[in-house]
This record gives sequence, C-alpha cells and structure tokens, in this order.
Amino acid sequence: MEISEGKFTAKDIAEKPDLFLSGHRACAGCAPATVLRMIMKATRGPTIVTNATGCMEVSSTIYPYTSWATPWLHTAFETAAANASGIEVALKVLRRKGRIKDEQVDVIALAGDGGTYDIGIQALSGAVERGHDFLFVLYDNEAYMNTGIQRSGGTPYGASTTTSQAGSVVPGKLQQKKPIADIMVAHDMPYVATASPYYWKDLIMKARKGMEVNGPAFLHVFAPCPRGWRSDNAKSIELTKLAVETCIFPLWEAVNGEYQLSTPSKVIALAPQKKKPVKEYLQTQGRFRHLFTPKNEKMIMEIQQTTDQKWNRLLKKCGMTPPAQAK
Amino acid sequence: MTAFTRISTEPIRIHCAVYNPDVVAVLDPTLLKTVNVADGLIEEGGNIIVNSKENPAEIRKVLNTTKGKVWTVPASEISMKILGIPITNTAMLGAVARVTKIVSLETVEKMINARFRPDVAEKNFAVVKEAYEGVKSE
Amino acid sequence: MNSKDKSWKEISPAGVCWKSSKTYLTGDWKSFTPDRDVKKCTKCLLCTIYCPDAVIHWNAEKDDIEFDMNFCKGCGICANECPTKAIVMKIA
Amino acid sequence: MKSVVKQETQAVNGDEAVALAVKQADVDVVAAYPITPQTIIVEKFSEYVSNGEVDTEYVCTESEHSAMAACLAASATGARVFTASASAGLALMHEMLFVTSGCRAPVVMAIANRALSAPLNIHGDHSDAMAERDSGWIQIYAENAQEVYDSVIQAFRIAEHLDVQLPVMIGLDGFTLSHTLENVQILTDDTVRGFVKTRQFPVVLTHDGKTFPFRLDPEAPMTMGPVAYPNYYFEFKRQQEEAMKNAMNVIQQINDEYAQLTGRTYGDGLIEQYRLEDAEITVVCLGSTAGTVKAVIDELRETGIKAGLLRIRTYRPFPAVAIAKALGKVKAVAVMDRSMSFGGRGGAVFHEVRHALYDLPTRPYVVNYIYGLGGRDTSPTQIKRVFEDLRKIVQTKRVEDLVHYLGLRE
Repeated sequence: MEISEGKFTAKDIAEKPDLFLSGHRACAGCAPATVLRMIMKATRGPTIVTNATGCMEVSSTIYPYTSWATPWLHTAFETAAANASGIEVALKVLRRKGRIKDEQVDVIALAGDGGTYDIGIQALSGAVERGHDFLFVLYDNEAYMNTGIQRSGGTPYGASTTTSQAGSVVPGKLQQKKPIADIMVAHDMPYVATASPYYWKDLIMKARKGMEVNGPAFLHVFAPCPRGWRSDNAKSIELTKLAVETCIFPLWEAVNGEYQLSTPSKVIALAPQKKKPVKEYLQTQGRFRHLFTPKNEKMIMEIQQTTDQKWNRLLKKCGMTPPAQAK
Repeated sequence: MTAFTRISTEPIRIHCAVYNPDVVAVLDPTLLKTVNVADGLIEEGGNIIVNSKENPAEIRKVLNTTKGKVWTVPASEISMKILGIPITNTAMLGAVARVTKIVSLETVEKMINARFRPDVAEKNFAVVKEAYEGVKSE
Repeated sequence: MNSKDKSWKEISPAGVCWKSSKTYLTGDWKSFTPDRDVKKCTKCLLCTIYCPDAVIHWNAEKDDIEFDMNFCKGCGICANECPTKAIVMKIA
Repeated sequence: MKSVVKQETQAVNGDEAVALAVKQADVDVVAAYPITPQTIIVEKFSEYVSNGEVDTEYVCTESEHSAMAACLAASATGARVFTASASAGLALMHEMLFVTSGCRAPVVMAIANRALSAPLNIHGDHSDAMAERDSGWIQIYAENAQEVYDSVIQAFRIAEHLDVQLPVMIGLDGFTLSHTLENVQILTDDTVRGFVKTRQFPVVLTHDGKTFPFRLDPEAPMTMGPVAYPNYYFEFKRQQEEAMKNAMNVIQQINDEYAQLTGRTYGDGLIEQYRLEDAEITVVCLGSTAGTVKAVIDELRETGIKAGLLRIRTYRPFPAVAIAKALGKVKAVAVMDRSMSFGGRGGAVFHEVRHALYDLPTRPYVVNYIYGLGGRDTSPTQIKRVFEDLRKIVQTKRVEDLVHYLGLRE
C-alpha cells in the first residue's frame, strides 16, 4: 500500500483550502463537522462525495446554501454505499468511452451510525462485496442525532437516549455497541481503520490511505455529539482522546485483514499503566449520569470488564500479548 | 403445466390462453390419466399428438373422447437415443410439423440452424426428423 | 417564506444549490467568544485543525493565524485544545 | 408511410426485446436485482456483458433499493442508465423512485408487471406499477413485444429530453409479454444509436455563481439532493409537474419521429384508438389485453355492433384531454383495471378516465371492470361479456353496478 506519510504537517493542513465550508449549521462543538473538514483535507485530487441522510447532510446543504466545494450527492438514509457504487461505475465507463476527462476521481461515502450500523449496512455490505473503489467514512456519534438522540446499533451499553431512556426500571441501552469495523474486516476488504479526531494526523493519514487503496476502504471515526451526549461543547475533541486512552475506542487499522494497532493505542498496549479507567470517560457525559448511582454502579464495572475483554481480544488480533488478567 | 402457441400468417394480437385448440401436444403421457387433454379440442378436424410408444388406438382408449385424430410418437426414446437426455419438446416439434403441415421440415431445419451452433443444431434436427418421420396416426 | 425567495420558474431543477454557505453567517449564534493572547500563542495551528467551523485560518503573509468571527459559534474547542492556554472563552 | 430503415425479424420474448433495445441504446450503466418475471432481462444483458457485446458497467446490487440508488447516482454522474424490476422489487424501490424523479435523473426502467403479495403470486397484473403512479415517473404500458422493444428505445429520448429530465418506466405484462415469444422487427445497432444519440444535460446555476451542465463533475462542483424547507420544496414539485406536462408533447414528437424511421406508430404516443371513430360502446384498457380486445371488436363489428377500443399507452403523464376528445361521442365506456384501489370504488384507471370525461357536454356512461389479478386469464369471451354489458346499459339507460370483477368466481 502506498503510504503518504509526512505530507500532513499542521501547516500543510492549515494551508490547504477547506472543501467542507464554514456556514454549515451543525451545532456548536460538533465533532462530526471537524471530522468532515479533516476528511476533506485528506483528499488527493478530484473527489465526489455522497452523503447519507443525517446530521451532517442536513446541516451542510440547506437549500439554497451548500457547504460543499466538491460535487456532492445525497439521495436517502440507507443509500450512501449504493450511491458510491453508482458514481464509481459511471466514472469508470464514461472515462473509458472518452465522455469525461481521463483522470482519477476519488469517491467518498459519508454516513453516520444510523446510515452505517443499521439502515445502511445492507447497501454497505453489498458495495464492499462488489469491490467498488471508494472510501466509506462512518462518523459515529453513537445515536440518531439528526432526529433527536434515538438509540442506534452504535449506541454503547448503558447510554441513555430518547428511545433507550434511563428510567426507574431500565437503565439506558441494554445492548452492546455492534463491532462494525470488525464486521467490515470480515468482508475481506483491503482497508479498514478506526480514527479519532484528537489524533488528527492519524485520522487524515488513514483517510488518505482509504482513498489511495484500490477497492473499498472503511474508516470508522469517533465523533462526539455534545447535544446528544450531554457533554460540554468545548470537550468534543478531548473526549475523543479520552475514548482512546480508556480503550473504549482503540485505534487500529487492518490492511488486507491484518490488524495492527495505531500509535496512540500502541503506546497504551506497551505501557498498560497508561490505560485510564472507563469511569473517567463516562463521567464526562450526561448520557451516562444515571450509572453514577448506587443502583446502577455495577454497570460501570460491567463496562470496564467488556472494554477490557474487547481490548485484550484486539491485542491478540494485533499479535500482541494481553497483560495478565486484571484483578 | 399448460403452454399455448398461436400460429398465423397474420400478426397475432390476442394475448390470452387458448381455450379451443386445433392441436393438443402432450409431452408428458402420465398426464393423460389426470387431465382431460381433449377437453377444449375443436369439434371437427382436431389433432392430439402424444409422446408415447403405444399405438394411437391404445391412447384413444385412455383419452375417453371421440374428438379429433390421435397420433403418437416415442419422443422420449428418440431424444434419449440422439441427445442422451429426455428433452421431449424438440421431438414433439417434429411431430407437430408433420401432423399440421403448418411448417415444412426444411423451415424447421433452417430455424434450428439459425438458433444453435452447428453440432447442437445437427443433433436437434436429427431428433426433429426422426419424430417427423416416425409419428403414427390411427 | 419571504419576498426574496424565487419562483419555481427562476430556480434550477432538482435543488441544485446556488449559494455557498460562506454567505450564511453563523457567527451570531455564539454566547462565548475566543480571546487569544498573542504572547502565549505558539502558532501550533491545532486550533485551525480542530475548529468545526473553519473559523481560524493561517495567513501566510501575516505569518499568523486569524479568526473569521462571522462563523464562530463559540463552542470553545479551540480554547480547550490550546496547549499553551493562549485562547480563553469570554462572554460574547 | 415513407421508406423505412432496414429491420430484421427475430422471434424474441418481451424480456429479450427489452435487453436487446438496451444493448443497442448505448447504455453506460445497468444496476439491477433479478426478480420474476423480469429476470430474463438481466440475464440476457449479463450475457451481452460477458461476451463483450456491450460497453456497459453492469452492477449486480444486493437489493432493488440499492439498484435504484446506484442508478440514480450513476445518472447524476452523467451516465445513461437502465434497470428492470417487478412486483416486490418495485415496491422495495418505492422510496428511491421519488428520489430519482425528484433528482431529475433520466433513468429508464422496464417493469415486467406482476402482482404484489400477499398471497405470493408471480404472475401478471398492474398492481406494482399502479402503486407507483404518483412517484413522478413517466409510465408507458406496451401491448406486445414489438412495442416493448420500440418503447424502451424511445424511453431514453423521452427521459433525457431537456424539457423533460424525468425517469421513465416501461410496463410489459408479466409472462403474457415478458415470457411469450413474438416476432419483433429489430433495427440495426447504428439506427438505434442514431436515434437515441448521446445524453444531453440541462444547464444549472451552482453555488459558484456559474452555470454548468447538470452532473457530478469535479471541474464544475455542484450540490445535488439537498434539504429543502417549506420555503422551496413546493417549487421543486411544481417543476416536476411542468416536466410531466412537457413530456406529453415530447412523447408525441418522439412517437412521430420513430414512425418516420421505422414505419411503426402507437397512436399518437399517448393513446391508441381502435375503430373508435363511430363507436357507441368502448373499452378502455392498458397493456397486452388491448390486443385481445381488438380481436373481439373485429368480430363484433362483423355483426354490426359498433364497438371500439381506447388503449392508454402513456399513463403518466395522464392524457386526459386526448381521452376526453376520443370518447366524446361514445355512449358507454368500460374501463378495465388490472389492479385494485382497495376501498376506492373502482380502480385507478377508472377514476382517472371518469375524471377526464367530467367536462364533456354530454358524458357517456362509465363503468369499471377489475380483471386479470394475479395472472387470471382474460379471454375473448369475457371481453364480449363486457361489450354486452355496455350494450345493455345503452339500451336500458341504466347502470346497475359501477364496479365489476371480470373472471372472478362469485
């Protein structure tokens, strides 16, 4: 795989014109907006973007305004990958027939967790199976935020949403977050990675790799929503650091199915004492507030255990030895 | 299963089942026991062509009708012999061509040659020809 | 609806957008505003990268960053992420 | 008719006729999902692709929903696009049909019209396409395999016409047309290419303040499929209605142009009138049943009964004015619907034909016959019964039942 290492200094990024423009109507402190800016900074040339229905689609294209400097298409909630398929094959055949300029045009499909984990997974799985050359970016804010914070397959265990409300009987969502990136690795696709915007360089590099690879690439980006997570607007990026440090959201990539930890998570793997307790992460967000009560406290322990199990499993996949079982 | 064909020198506009056929071709003789294949046959001048080794007179007994003229042709045997598989419709085509005289053997050959590659066409036409020549009437 | 909205005969089909959101100013949303202490700022550019609204730009001529307050929603990410605490949020 | 171009007779079924037309029309992208009775179309086309007979990207999507999404996106990128479906497949596309017409993507789709579940039924009726009549697609229903072939070729010109820019659905009755072998006059590849030409694009104003051809092009960026609030959504729907209105003329023009070329015409492209000039009683229907009705009319005419047929070829846009004009002097009309509008007091075609006749100074009696659901055969005997009923209405000046079920066991 071609590596574009070194191209992305802070100055490179700052100097490159934005393709996702100011004036969009995402909420203050919206991490997905930062993520889209970064993704578009990673582009290598002509690019067409297709967007699933969701927060970022709605907030960036309120007619007659658009925040997109690239060609951009939205059709429906569940169609991002199917649209990317159509765009990719159209480019291929029109280029072959000499109807458009003979140049590489990258295709990016953007979708939130609803458009990826749930309603969009069929189209995504199909498009990846067919091997279309495109980058699918999941900006995961862990619930249906566009319609007002309803739980999705990407909502973590214990989180309170408007359809998994923490009440006197039910303590928030009772199911685990679906391992979407692993599901994509199981498709035997050439490139899958997770990314967190705090580690901006890692994110941009991975997005670029996803564009450069031949065939489908999947990038799972952690993207806090202060409105839905009941967190401080200013902390949206900080939370993405904390999620990595607690191993709630480890960073890795799988090139042709081979897992490898990315530096921020590798540091923790090599020095397990740096791994922070999940409590530090959970307490920053109102959606987990009900866990910090005597009645629900055990759930925090459960979350810690599940996080540890998943982390250890990941370490094994990456060919690393997990530390001796936590006491 | 029943299927219908209309043959005409004029454009065919009717798009529905055939209720009163001039010709009934029975590809699967086991149906004779369960289906009254002669039911809709026209009163005068009809033909019933059955894939069977039996004589037409024997088949007439099973049919339980006085209508039409009964013909038999051992379509399954011809197919097995030449093609090695019991595809009966090609043989039945030969029999229908002979009985109705709507198309000549030459025309059938021409169309088979147009549709199939030479080796396949040759075998198929051999089936048609043997059935054409071998179909027996009462 | 307002009187400036166009009729169906005047607009392109299928909702092709004809205005850049750069003409839609979101700066008046904010309750807080960033205040930079130039002396503390090391021009590390992290704020330009993390800002969800592309408010902060690198101006090569001035060899400095600049804020386009027309779009700042006052989220405070820049202040939170500033490694030298050169940016603080103040009431707008 | 003037001298027409070279054509060759081939025995093909309706599905094969579609595949052949698509092959000749220089289609760039086909994205489809197989479903009976459409499957032969995609199988045949796949064969063309595998043998290098077409230069087309063929995408076997994992569902009809994705098929339409891929078609729409490919069309937005500038490709000429085709797909095919039927029944449950079309129903699964429902959401995307509206998005496709709303995005003004000139996708062409063949529908081998089939019943909708439940109970499951793979046979012919119009329930699938009738349920999509308000989806913003042009709908044309063919009478025979020849018209299927001709209509698919015409559809690309209609859809891509700058005054139209709407998707087109060509309906062929499941099995009756899709699977029945008929003689079809096939044009040469060059003739078809010359007729369909290459795709044209309207020019649109973008956010850069510039005008560009309407497609996704990195050198001319534009945003397609945004959110439109109540201040603008309505305007776009009105534009679509205008495009439908324009389609009414364009379909007629293209029907004429095609007739000059091939010698074949389907009425004025919108409706076809059969022995209607002096008819007193008339059947109105869509699709392959029209052929059976024509044969019955010829029989009845020999006995002195003044029977006629109005076949609606283009159902969307609905040619209400042409229908009113054609039926102005008729005494009684039987509208045949091959689908139900449950609780709607008759089928959809009935409602619309009756509405079209409302403004006539003297209105004929109009009754409805629901027929052929789930592949139920409709025989000449049944059609004769319909005409007999109409004669009775004319004689008695009385309608006993407004809605009838033809061929149903009571």
